[in-house]
Amino acid sequence: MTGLQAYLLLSSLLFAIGLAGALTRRNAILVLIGIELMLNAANINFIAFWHYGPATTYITGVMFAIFSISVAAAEAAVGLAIIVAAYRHSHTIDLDSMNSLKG
Amino acid sequence: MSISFLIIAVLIVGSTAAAMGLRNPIHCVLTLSITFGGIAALFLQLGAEFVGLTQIMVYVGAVAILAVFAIMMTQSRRGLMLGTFSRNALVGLLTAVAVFSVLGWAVLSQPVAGVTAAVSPVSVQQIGSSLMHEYVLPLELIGLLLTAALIGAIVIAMERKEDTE
Amino acid sequence: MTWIVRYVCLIPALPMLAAGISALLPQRSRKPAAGLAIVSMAASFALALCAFAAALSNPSPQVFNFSWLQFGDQTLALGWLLDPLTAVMLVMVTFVGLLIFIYSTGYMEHDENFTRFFCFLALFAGGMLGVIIANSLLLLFMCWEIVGLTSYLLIGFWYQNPRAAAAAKKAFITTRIGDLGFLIGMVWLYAQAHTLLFYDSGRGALESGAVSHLAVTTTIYGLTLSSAIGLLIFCGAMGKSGQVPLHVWLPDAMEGPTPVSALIHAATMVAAGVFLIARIYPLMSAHGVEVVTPTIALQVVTWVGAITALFGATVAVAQWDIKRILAYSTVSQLGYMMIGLGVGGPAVGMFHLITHAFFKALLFLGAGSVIHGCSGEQDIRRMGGLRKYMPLTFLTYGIGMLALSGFPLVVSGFWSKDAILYSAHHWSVSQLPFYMASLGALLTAFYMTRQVCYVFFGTLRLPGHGPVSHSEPDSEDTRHHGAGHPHESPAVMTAPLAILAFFAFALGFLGTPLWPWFQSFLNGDHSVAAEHEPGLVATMAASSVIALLGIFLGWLLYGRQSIATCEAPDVLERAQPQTFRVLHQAYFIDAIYDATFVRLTRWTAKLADLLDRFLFHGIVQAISFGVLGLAWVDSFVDNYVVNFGFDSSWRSISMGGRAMAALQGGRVQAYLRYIGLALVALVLYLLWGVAR
Amino acid sequence: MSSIQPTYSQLLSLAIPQMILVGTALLAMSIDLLALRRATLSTRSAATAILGSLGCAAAAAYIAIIHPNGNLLGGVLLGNAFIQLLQIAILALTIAVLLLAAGSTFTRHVGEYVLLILMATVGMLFLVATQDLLVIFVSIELLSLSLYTLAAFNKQSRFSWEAALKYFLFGGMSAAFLLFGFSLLYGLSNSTSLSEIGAHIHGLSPLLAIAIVCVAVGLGFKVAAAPFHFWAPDIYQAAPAPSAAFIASGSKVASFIVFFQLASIGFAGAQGSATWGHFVRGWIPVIALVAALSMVLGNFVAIRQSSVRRLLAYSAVAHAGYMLLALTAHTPQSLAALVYYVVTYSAATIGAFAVLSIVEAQTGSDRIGDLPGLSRREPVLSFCLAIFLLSLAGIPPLAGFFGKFYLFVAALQSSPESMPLLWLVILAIATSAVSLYYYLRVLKASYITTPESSAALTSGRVSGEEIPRVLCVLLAAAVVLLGAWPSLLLRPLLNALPRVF
Repeated sequence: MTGLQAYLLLSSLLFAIGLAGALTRRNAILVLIGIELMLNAANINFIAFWHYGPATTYITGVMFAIFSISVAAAEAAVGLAIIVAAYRHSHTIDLDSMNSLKG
Repeated sequence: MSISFLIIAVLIVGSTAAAMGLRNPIHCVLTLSITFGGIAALFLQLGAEFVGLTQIMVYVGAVAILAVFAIMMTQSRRGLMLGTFSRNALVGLLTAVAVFSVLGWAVLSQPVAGVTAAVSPVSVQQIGSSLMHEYVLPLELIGLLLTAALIGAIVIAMERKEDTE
Repeated sequence: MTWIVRYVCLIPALPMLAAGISALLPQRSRKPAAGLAIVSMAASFALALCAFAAALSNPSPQVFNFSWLQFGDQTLALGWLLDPLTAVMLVMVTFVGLLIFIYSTGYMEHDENFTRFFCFLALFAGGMLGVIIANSLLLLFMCWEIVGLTSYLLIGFWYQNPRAAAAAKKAFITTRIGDLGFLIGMVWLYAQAHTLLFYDSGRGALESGAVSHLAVTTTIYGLTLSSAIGLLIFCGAMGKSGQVPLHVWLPDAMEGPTPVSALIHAATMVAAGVFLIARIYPLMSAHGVEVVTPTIALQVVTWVGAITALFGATVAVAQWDIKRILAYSTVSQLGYMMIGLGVGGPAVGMFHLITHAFFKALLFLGAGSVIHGCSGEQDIRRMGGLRKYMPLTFLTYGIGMLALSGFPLVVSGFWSKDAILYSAHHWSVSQLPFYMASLGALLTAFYMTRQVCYVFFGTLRLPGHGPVSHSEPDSEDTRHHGAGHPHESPAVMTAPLAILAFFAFALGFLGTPLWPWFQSFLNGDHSVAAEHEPGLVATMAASSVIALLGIFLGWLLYGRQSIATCEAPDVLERAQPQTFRVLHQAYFIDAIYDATFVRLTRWTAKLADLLDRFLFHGIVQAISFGVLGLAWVDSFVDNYVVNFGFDSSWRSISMGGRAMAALQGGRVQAYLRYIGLALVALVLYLLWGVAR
Repeated sequence: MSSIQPTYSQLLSLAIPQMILVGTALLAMSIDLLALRRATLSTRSAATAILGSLGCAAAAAYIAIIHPNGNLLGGVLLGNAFIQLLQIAILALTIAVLLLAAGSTFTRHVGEYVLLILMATVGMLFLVATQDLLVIFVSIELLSLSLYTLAAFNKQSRFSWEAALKYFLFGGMSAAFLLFGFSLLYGLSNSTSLSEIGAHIHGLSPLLAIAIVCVAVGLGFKVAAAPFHFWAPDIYQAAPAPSAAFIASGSKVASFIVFFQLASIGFAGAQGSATWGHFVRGWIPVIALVAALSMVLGNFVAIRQSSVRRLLAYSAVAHAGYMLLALTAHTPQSLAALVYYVVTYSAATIGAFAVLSIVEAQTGSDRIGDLPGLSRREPVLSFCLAIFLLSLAGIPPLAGFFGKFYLFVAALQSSPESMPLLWLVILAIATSAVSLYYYLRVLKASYITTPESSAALTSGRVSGEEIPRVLCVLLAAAVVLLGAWPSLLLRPLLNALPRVF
């Protein structure tokens, strides 16, 4: 296993744990956090690929990571706003009980 | 593969697993901060100092705090403690395991060696000048995105009497 | 007269315009809507006559094409054409349509949705006429779809009746199955020939260049491309023209108002499939490298037609509903048209199409008149003796029945059916379709006689205050006349009957073997010469015998059964005319001969009766059991295999829909799981065998 | 990204339409907050929406007159005839959505609502004009975040919240997959430019396979292809009508274009083939499978719906399947067919939502069972609805039919000898035959069935619906016009195409 593969494996594991959290938690906030972890996993990929890339003078990977962190923050803000507002309406953020739309 | 990497990796995986598995949401967010810190350390180790610092500022400083606020706001009223895991959580877990096996298999079966050249840490000046040159368009876009997200979040979360009658 | 080619497009445009205007009229403006539809149809008829005259003077296809849009490096052109085929159909559709429009004003008089009815009817006529004039398969398909759409709307016109709603659904879906093949064939043709125009001064898809290219290219199973595409398009024709096994919708479609049945499901729309095959006949009959005289496509057409012809005829024998008998008979006759196309070419098939359109419209309108007169009753067992109450209807219906049965020499149906049988007899592939068609012809005469016996002869069996089984919307009308006697329909309904009856007679003389004007016109050569071909007279004789035998058998069987059930005084006359006549003469004319002749006649009668009962009756009974058994089996197959298969497959589609809708269970994390699972599945699919 | 220094003037010239929109957005919000404080809600929403549409019109006029051309930094931002056309189409659809919003009273934050719609439009305009992963990602997120918020704007409805939350969680996860895929693409090519990535990819490697599937997930979510469609029925049903129409229309145009570019340029080295029985692994069979699943699932589930909006959602899934057919063909002709299809589809969908929003304002329901009487009560509206639905069903001579026809012909002509996509075309035609059935159910309800009560026959006009009414008629006219003269859109499209490929 090369160094790059180790980083990729770590990011895959992080991605999968985030996914597992998003798929299993009832609390909508923790589902959102799981998604944030998945975004972080992608960032690890970017930095690792940049680090092991042919020329580190091209900082594309670094820039992509910076931008994706900003995007993730904005997403978290919007997501938490939606969750809080939904709670104010229905007094729950339990995803299992949110099933009135179906079919 | 260095020892430091191993330590950081174990830290990240352990704290992430805890963040996704603990019962109390507040504890989850606290362990999550450890994860974010670990990832920042990973970035530092790889020579991307600025990204590491951004990571700490944005995730630990903003996202985690926001999440704590949100958890407190959504749990006080009825004192209702949510059941931790949803129905069919096992299926979700198995799905995640399957995704990981596929990803892991792909990573391990492809020999991506990478070039282990001498790493020149990227300087803040370099990043700043790139942001003003090659990356000026994404920068503008991010600005718009943050504006839109800010206004949207405020409108949504704003509580007005006539809105929630 | 070439100006007419440019303005042929007005013929469908006028009814469509009328439909558009009447769609915007309020529901209560009944007279304007009907007037608009009839005037537009009359104008179209006049134009169609002009077009016909133009086609007479110049029988080669005249086209008006225009480039419609640029697509890639190709131009997609649309256009219309005028050739004998178009001209004949135009005149037929506008004329029959006009008559039916007029008839409808009487039939639908009491319907609250009168205006909408005429809107749909005019839209339908426009679509149908569009199919006829189209010089592009694309334009044809567009109009074809409009026709299908309006057919759906009209069958389901009395949507309160759940059977009508179900029938509309069934018609729609069944024809769509056929259209599926049509569309694939069309796209394939476009991909191969790069044009969808039929005639385009040498470059059209039906002209020698493209056809010869398509005919030499072979695809799977040694099928030539032209045959393969032709067969796909034939799927569409099968759906529209009710060929087995896509016929299921046609009998059910009788739930619509009777004028609709007459116009759509007897005269025009169902004929569109036959017309389509006649239109693309050059494609269907294109020879490959090795010359097989009947191409595979035409052989399939013939066999499907033969099966349909026999099938429809046998099923019709076992029906009680007056319109369903006619519906199955339509199925059967469409089969004949297909046989005609397959074995004899467009002229033979189209001739039967035209004559059939007239006499079947006549029969349907006559049936409508009967139903109207009997206050919505459709069961022939509860009719009887109507010829007294509705003499005009009876007369015209009788003519229609003779035409359909192929009564020798005088009616049009005889000549057109004879032409088909003759061609089938000389088909080089097999004699079997000929025998199937002959048997079908026998049965046709048989069941039509049976129906007429039931409806018009005997005593009135209409229950005075019985429940009205059919939900005709004119319930007020029902209350008015329900308790009283059946009544003759108003003149606005009987006049079209009389006109149609005239044509049911007269049209036949356009295509007799002695003077085959129709055939030569359609084939484009003007040598109106009598053809003396071998076996012509023999076939004519055979088909005469078949028709007469059928009528005779029908009379024999159903005359007898009615005696047993009815005690009316004129039963005997109807059942055994010879015996009765003999008795009558003896009784009535001279008492002197009483002692001798009456006794003798009585003995004769008794003998005849005995013979009849034990010998002749036995034979007839055996035949009838055979026929009825066959009919029952067919009916069974139709109801429980074809229909059931259809219904259950529809149900399973619906079930599948429900099962898939169940995926949408409302829990977001289940949805998120599907993303993960899809990722795993797709990646595994991609990596299977790669990562080694 | 290469290190060529960008000239700001070049960037400026290419991004002026977007800037006009941003300026209009801020202006609309500030006018709403400052000048219109005392005005009634309907005045405010009409004023801001019309201001927003004027901004869009100005941006479109700029594009139409100036024809901004250029190529910034090797594909970061492009301008050519094709992109100009797409941008004008997107702006036109946005104007339609804004006019639909002009009559709405579901929120008090009308200025912010218009601002977010315009921000999302800016995201779309960038999305179709770029061939760079980073810009694609950020633009998609700008679009998505605006759409999440727009979907949650109705504060009165609990369903609206639930749908918005589900939409957000689904979208967030798709974005995570998309970003993961992008990171792998970056790793494989060390570049974010699509053409560079295409040049680095030779054959299918395991990581590339994951990247392809992740991209399919992320963009499959945006275009609502099965099995990434689960958010769509809820959003279509519960979101405010303008939001739902916006999500169903303009967003789809942009997403399909970027999907097409990513697949055909970025994955050029790993095409594969979807010939029946001879699948070769690559991105084409993946898209083909998603397309087939979408067609089948969308059409069959739509049969069972009783809410017209949900029905539209499932039919949208089916339409996404048809449009993915154009991706699998990936020829210039199929791109033209795709654009024609998605634009006419969007117009018809916005129209259907416009009709539904008026009907809902009157009756409070969008169920098929509550439609009877519409044709007597609102003859013009129900006629427009008929045109939109028949166009969606692909009935000639409406625009939807020609969209389908071109699409299928283009798919078959991608290689006329072997016709590898014949099975998919046959499936598309077969399932679209099913689709006509459920569209007709809606039409039958509004046209033929008589209502239970006579109350359904009396017109209950609600104030503030004049603009949506006009919009319905305009869109219906557009659908008919584009169907009768497809060259109106096709000729400029085809003229613009050669410069892309």
